[in-house]
Amino acid sequence: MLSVTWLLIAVPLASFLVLMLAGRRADAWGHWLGVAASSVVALIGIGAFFQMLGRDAESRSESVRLFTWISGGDLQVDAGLLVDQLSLTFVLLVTIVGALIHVYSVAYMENDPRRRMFFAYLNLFIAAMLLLVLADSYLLLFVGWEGVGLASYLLIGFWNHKPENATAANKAFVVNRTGDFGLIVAMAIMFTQFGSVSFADVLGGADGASTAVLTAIGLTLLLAATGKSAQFPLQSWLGDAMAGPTPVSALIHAATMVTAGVYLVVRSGAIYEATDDARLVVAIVGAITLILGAIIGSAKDDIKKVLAASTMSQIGYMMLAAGLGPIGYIFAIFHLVTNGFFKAGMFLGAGSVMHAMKDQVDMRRFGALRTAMVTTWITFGLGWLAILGVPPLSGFWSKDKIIELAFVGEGWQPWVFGLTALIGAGITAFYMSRLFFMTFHGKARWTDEQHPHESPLLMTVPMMVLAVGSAFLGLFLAAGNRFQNWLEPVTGTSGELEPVLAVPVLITLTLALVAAGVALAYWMYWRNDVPTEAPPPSLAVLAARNDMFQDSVNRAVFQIPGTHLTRTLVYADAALVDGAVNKQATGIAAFGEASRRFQSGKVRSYALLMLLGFLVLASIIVVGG
Amino acid sequence: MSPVNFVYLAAVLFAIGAATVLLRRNAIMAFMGVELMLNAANLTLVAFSRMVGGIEGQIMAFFVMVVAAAEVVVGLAIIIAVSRARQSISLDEPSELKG
Amino acid sequence: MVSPLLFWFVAFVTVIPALSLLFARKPVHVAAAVVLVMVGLAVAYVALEAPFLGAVQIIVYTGAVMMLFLFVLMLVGVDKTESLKETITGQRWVALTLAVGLGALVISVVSRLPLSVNEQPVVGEPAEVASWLFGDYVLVVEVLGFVLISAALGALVLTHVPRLYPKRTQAEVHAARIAAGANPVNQAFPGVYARHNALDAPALDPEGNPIESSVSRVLKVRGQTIDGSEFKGDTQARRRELGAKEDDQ
Amino acid sequence: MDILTILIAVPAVAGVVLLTVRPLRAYARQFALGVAAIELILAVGMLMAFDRSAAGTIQFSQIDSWIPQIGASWAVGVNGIGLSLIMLAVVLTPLTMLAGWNEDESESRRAQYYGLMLLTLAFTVGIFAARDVFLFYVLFEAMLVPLYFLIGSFGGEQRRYAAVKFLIYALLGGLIMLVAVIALYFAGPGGEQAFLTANLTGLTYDAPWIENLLFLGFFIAFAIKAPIVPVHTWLPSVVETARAGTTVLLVAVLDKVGIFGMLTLVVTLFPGASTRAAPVIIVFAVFTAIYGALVAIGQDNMYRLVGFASVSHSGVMVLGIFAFTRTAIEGATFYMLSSGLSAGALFLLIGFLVKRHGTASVRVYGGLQRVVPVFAGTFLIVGLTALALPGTSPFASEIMVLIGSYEATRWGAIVATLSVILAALYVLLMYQKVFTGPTPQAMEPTTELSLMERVVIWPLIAAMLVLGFVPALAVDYFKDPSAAIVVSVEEAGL
Repeated sequence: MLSVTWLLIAVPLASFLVLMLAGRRADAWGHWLGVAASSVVALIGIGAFFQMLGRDAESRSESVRLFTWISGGDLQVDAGLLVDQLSLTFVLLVTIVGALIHVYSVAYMENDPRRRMFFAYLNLFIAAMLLLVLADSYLLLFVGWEGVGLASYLLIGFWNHKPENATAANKAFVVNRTGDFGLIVAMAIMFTQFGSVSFADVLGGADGASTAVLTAIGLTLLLAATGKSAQFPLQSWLGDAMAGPTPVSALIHAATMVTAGVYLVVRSGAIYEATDDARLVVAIVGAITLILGAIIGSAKDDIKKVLAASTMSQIGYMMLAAGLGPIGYIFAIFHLVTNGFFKAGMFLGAGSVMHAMKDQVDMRRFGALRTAMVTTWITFGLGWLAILGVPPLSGFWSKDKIIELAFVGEGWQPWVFGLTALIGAGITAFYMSRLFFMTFHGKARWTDEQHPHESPLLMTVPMMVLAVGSAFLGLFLAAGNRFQNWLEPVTGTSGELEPVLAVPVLITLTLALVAAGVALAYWMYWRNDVPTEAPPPSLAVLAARNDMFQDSVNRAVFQIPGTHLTRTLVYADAALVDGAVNKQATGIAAFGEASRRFQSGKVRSYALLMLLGFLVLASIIVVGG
Repeated sequence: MSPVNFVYLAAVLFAIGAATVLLRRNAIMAFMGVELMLNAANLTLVAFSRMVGGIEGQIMAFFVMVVAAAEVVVGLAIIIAVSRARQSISLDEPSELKG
Repeated sequence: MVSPLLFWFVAFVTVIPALSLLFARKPVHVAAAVVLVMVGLAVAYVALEAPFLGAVQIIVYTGAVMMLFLFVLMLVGVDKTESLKETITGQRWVALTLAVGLGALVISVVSRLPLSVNEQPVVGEPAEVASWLFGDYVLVVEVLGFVLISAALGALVLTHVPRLYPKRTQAEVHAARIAAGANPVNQAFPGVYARHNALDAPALDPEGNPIESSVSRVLKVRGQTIDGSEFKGDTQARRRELGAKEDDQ
Repeated sequence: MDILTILIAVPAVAGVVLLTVRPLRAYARQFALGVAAIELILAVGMLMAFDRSAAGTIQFSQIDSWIPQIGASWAVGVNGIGLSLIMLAVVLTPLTMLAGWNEDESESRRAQYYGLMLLTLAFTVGIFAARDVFLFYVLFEAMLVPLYFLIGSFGGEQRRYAAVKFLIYALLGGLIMLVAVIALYFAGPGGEQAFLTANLTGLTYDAPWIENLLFLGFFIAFAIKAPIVPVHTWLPSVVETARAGTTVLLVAVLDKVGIFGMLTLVVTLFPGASTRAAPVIIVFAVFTAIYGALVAIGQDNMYRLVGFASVSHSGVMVLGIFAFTRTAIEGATFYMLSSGLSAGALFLLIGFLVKRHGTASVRVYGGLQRVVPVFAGTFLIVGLTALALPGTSPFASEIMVLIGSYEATRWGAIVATLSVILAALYVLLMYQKVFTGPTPQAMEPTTELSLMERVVIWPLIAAMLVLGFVPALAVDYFKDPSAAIVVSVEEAGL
């Protein structure tokens, strides 16, 4: 199976092309083609996984060289795939979650006339995402990296007849591009330093390079990661990206694409290993984002935006973990996988709710949906418990381990990171419970013409599968350190780590904080009535509702100066640069006008000038000669 | 007395001719100035011919005379044509050369 | 060598009339003065061992060119005098300075040259000149022939005034007159038959009244006509006689 | 006669015939397209015959005496770079002819337009093939004549202004270059082949300032053509008013003459001065890349927007050339090709839009994606190539330039990379304003991309994708020439 890994990319890409080129003829069966393509890649992925399991741990990594891609000057880049434990983990996550969401979308998008295009874009996304994780060089990774950005752009703007959706799509693409800038610069540095941009050469040569160079590479890669993974300070696009159809939010903006930044950092582990500064920055970025996302999530009333903020926050956890070294990588990826399941499950649940509530997203208009939508309630509830970290559900095994790891280290770092992660867990419990209670419990706040009903099987079955995953995947993978053993050959290991506080104490503390968060939410949003109009906010809530003013900051720092700059430049180009040219022309014309006075048309003046000229020349010759 | 004095004389005549061209507005007068300049040149040619001892200078002067005769014919014809068209032969008037 | 007396004579005869080009007001005077210059130059040529050229100078310049100038002067208005007032600012002084400068430059250049004078020059006798012209320079002479012919043709073309309208026939002239309201009948001629058959007397109509239009307008303006009516009485007297006779019959 | 001479002569003769022979006017389009097709076939034949393993040497070389008194020769020949640019010209010309097929105009004007296009093609091929500096100069200037009429006679209201501006700019550059060409003659070996580039390469100069001045003379002319800020202002005026076909030829092909000249004349003839000037030129190039992109963002007129975008791209190309690394130079050369295809396709698409609604102002448009999805999709794909999406040839070339020049100029490369972000802004903002949002009433009757239009655009897209996935198809032609340039610069630097 490993030798046909290229099919993983080729199949969905071919499906995308067929769906695009077939046009309206494919409207009848296009979505099933999309589902088939994603299912086939899921099967190939699973096949490859079992084939790899059959090998020794050492020989599980395999490179597949496809063809020479760019061969320009000293830059030689092959299109090649790197299949190892890390990339295969992602392949499984992407293909399985992807296939489930494809199935879900068949029902969710049933009434959309452009359903075929939707599936085409989803397939494009799958292809690009798999290219991203399977690439064996940074440059090829970049192709997938921008490819998922493109798919994300297309899907966020899927309903682009609404101007705000089109703007959101643009915003996502441009912010991502800002991150990509970092990746390009990183590749430039790598090429200058190592003469290559393939993982093998760069990561293999990292030992011999100077720390300054590696720090520069680390920081620029981090910039790329923050863009793609919606980390501080490039987090602003994710909330707006919820304008896309909900399955997209589930697949791209929760489970897979946004985690690519974590993948990039983990994949470049060898570089971060060698540079403490860059690693520290990664951890700081993660810590900031996890708190930021949690706070924002607590104040939003839009169910999808709460989940988006939650995604940001959870990826913050992963980043924080990735900033902690090899053992952190493993749990970053572990959390990434579990988060992929329960977050996708919850997004699909949210989609199911919206489906039932005629696309209402305001949680203040929900309430008491438990009875109307039992399956959704159960599956969502499992996801909720999982993200809270309630044992023995998935989140407990991944997130709590990250909190533990955050307490590892010396000096101020364990205390700052650890407490941040700990407090983040409490806030997470609060806002996720708030979401859950506001939606499914309390009093019904919907209007009469809405008739909540359970979604069709095509939608609920994927939700059930994901819920099962949310519940038991963590336990399954954590048992006997399965996941750790699986990934260690790729990420390396950093031996036994001892947190500054004892592990049982940490677990107790975490659970206590989670319980407190749940209790607070219960008291505020289940026991008490929730007003259907948001109450006038306090300053803190206002800030959180406005995404901590990130858009205002962006507007003040980039957009408004940028707009002024471009306007000024446009004006200056016309008035100054072009103006200078025209001024010159005017000057020449004025000179001509002045010299016209000599051209009086009077023969005698001309004769006079001729004689003068002759005399001057002759004198020069006579005197000079 | 050396024939070179005739060259000086020719220089004086040439200067007078040039000044005439520059100063007189009447086209015929200016034209006469041109003729005077031509003659001054001829005088130079002949004087130098005498000094060198050959005859080529005289031949040259002869040619100048012939060409000058032709030139006078055409020039005066032009003056007549202009005077018919404009009722004037002042050099200051035809300002179509004005740029 | 040239006699100094001859040189100074030539100098005066040329320079002083030449100055009239600058200062004389009437073009005719100038033309006459330039004739004198040309003659002076002819003398100079002879003095410089170029007798043929001197003759040609007289023939061509005084005889042909300057006469042509005079003709043209007459054509364009011989009585015009030109104001010497300068119209272009600064032209006069700059021009004079430049002209003096030009002369000075040439003189200074020539005076600095080391010039020797050949003691045995070839004398420009007609035969000598002819042998050169029709020997070495025959091609040039032929070309000059073309030049002269072209110049002659050019002068013809330039002075030729094309007919602006086609020539009118007699019939057309007549028709135009009638159209303009002229009397198609012959006008009466002046003079009273057998009494005063001269141009100064108007003709008489059958009534015996004078026809004023028959007398030349010019004579009338000059007051050189006589009153036709004086013949009227005479005529009537005669008619009475005749009429009476007829009445008698 | 050699193939290159034929390639120059066929469109030149055909153009003159079309302009002069009256009965042909009724069939001007068919005739011109036929000639362009013959040209394309001939060029493809030449491409087949080209020995790729010796891409660095001049092939199909022909040197005949032309004006031996001043040492000018009719010397033509191509290496890999010249060949690929000739291919670009002969591919784009028939496509632009097809794109303007249904233009509503009188027969005589049509004949004039197509005749001028053929002449332009002839001069362009000649320039890319010229191996003689004097011949190059003559063609460089002669090209202005058909272009002047193409801009000045066909297009929008301001076309006369634009044409005169273009002419003055180009002539100014050309005359400065003429001075340098003459001076070069005296610096060179003289004789009957004094202007052959081969004879002028590797000269030693009495003093560095002589070489510097010569360098400057050539460089300014090419900088105007490229164009580089601040001598770029003719470009927006021209693209705003000229017909889409003219614009495509001008921006996609003829602007490349500037970059081509820098690469094959400036750097090759004056490697010493080029090295000395490189730091300054890189500053200008990087500034151009950013400035063009920023101004593009603020444009309302789509033609101007793409015009400024291509100004920005020229900045990147010049950066690549003057970084003097093999990767960057190959990237810059490849970028000429890619950006020519990309900008050409974009201009054609905007032309199609303008034909439907009569204006290039984005303010008028909106919500077209719902009405004409194929058009929108095609536009988006072409737009994505313009913002260098990975997998397209502009990306492969741009990344080569950026990565390759980092070694030579760290900050230059980093700042130039910012233009990548800005490219996303101007392309996507344009797409957003034109194709997304609610559909205004006036946009409802917009017609979908016609078959003819698809035939024009889709091959360009296909070419960009193929070259994006297998850049070697083109880059192999640039390897040896680029290596030679780097070697010559390194030798001069020692």
